[in-house]
Amino acid sequence: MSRRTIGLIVLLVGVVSIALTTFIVFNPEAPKSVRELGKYYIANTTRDVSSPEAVTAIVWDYRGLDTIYETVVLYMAIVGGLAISTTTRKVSLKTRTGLTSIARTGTRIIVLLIATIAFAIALHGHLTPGGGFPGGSALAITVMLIVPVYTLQSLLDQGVSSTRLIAVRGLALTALGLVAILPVIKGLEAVTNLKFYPSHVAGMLISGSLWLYNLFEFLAVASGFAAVALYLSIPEEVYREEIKGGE
Amino acid sequence: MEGFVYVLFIVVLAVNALLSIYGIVYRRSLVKKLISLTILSDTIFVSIILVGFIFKYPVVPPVYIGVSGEETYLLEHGSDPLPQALVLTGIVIGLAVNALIAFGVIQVYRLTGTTDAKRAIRVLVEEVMEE
Amino acid sequence: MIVTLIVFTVALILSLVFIYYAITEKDLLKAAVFSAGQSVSYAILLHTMAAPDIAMTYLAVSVGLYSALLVFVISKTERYEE
Amino acid sequence: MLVIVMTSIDPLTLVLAIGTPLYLAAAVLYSIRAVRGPTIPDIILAVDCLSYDLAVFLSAIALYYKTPFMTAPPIMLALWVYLLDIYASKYLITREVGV
Amino acid sequence: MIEQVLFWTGSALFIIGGVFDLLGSIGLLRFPSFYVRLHAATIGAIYGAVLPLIGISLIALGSPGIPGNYTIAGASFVTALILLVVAPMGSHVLAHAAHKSKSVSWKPFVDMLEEDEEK
Repeated sequence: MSRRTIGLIVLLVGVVSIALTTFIVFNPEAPKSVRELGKYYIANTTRDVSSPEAVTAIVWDYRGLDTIYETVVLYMAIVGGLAISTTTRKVSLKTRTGLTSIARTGTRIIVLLIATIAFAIALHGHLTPGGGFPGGSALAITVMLIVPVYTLQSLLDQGVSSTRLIAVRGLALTALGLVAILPVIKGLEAVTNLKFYPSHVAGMLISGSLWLYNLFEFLAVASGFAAVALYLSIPEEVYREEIKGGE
Repeated sequence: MEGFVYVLFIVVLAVNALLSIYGIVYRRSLVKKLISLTILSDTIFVSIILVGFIFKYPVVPPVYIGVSGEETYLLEHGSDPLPQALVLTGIVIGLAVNALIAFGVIQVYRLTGTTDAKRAIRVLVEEVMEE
Repeated sequence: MIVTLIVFTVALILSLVFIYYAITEKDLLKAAVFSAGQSVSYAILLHTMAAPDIAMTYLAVSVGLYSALLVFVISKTERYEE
Repeated sequence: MLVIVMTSIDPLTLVLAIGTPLYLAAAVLYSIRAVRGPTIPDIILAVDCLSYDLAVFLSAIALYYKTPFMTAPPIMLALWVYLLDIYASKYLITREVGV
Repeated sequence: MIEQVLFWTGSALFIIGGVFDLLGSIGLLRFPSFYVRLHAATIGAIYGAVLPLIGISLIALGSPGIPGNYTIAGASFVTALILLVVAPMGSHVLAHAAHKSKSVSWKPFVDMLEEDEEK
């Protein structure tokens, strides 16, 4: 046995023995009921926010301001990353290898399924678990899958460029901010929900601003991570030429 | 039995966090530091969710279906929504910050030709001294 | 309840093993794959703790986007740590 | 209705209690191959099998907790489990992922 | 009556799938080389994941006491279909990469694929 395996066995035995000693000596009780604050949120979410989903209600209504500022942090981090690795050269790749035709066909089916499920998760976020964050990350995975299987150049040929993605992202963030600020014109506080937005539209429950927030957050997260994927997949030769040309 | 698994949960999460802190501090490769950093943040997210979990048989997510008499059932058997809501944004923000760090690591490799933290600093210092 | 407790124990041990090998591995591509295994075992913990929102977000971010990001970083830098 | 479901002793728990140890034993054996595997394809193959195994497992837990809201995570896990395969293969073949 | 039949058929599929999964994992652990292990991995993926997922959807159809049991049944069936597409594709891509990059050491008597590609 190598030293790593012996270290792992020592670690496992140590962990189990520490847990056993603590359990025998102190005999702690596992928690059996939710704390009072959690019970408040569970009991009042349908009345306060008119959303059956307590988590989305907390994310976008009870603590909505918090989430909007975190979205700004997300925007800053992605813009900072893209600013570090920017290039002035136009990217065009001559060789396109891609993967085998079996992988291409399968990926076409899977990408369609991922896009469908991402939209379903994002637009149903106020009724079932899900929302803008998981849906947006799921949609970004389609771009992440297309890049190695069909190559970066095929995406660029289809018109999916990083400048356009960043534009979509900026528009989505602006819309998110507008949804947050719009109640001010009627003299209400920013990020108010049910006093300004209707809870039902055409007989369907949209839980006020929750549906809008989920939609715009979905677009913002998806386009941001897709832009990161496109920047990461630019071959290293482009940057090497840029550094050489600059000197 | 529940108590033992609860203690084991806490001990294993603590050991995971210690292992990843070892990776962040003592490993010299910047990519290994990045991997350890994500493992640390994931461990912290799981331990936050553990705060809101209750050790009962049917535990359900805090979502209403529309069945009669459901509110008492959810109050009795639902998990705590507050830690879940706090972690939900944190995961995505964590990925964005890690992407920023990844771009930084790639840029360091382009400038110095290495991802070893100490050697990269040495290369940069030598370049400054030559000028 | 007993099924939940068994699942917790096995998933915790799996996560500990994967994290130990991810931290001590010299080949960074192997470390990235072990990190993906750790993500899967944490995802089953989160799902069993009745947090499907978090499990979905975590699966999308950590199993999907994060492993792709790591392979990108490794392909643009070097594969072995000395 | 829910209270009636809770109080009756159902055969579902019995089936799951027989079935789950098999899957967990398989998961442990897969992870042994994952940590022992000499080359990268071996490790990725073992992690893939572990993920397929756990996709079954997540569905079984949704059935065990008797809630319809926990069915989306196994679908998502199954959808992009093979992303790591594609990235690692592309890296092994061409060293550069985007071309 | 039909519910009982569905429930017990699904349970049988679930437990048989567990046995197949265990067999596949033993094969993955015991077989000597990567290309042989692909065979065991296929057993673990198709018989050990697709079959029990169909079993779970049958169990959910056969137990009407669970709220939203049709959702569980449909989602499990969709997961089974997705795995049926994804698992062979992942193995194919991995085997292709292993053969192209020669990162797996093996001593075949004859390598037809390499001979074909050299032509």
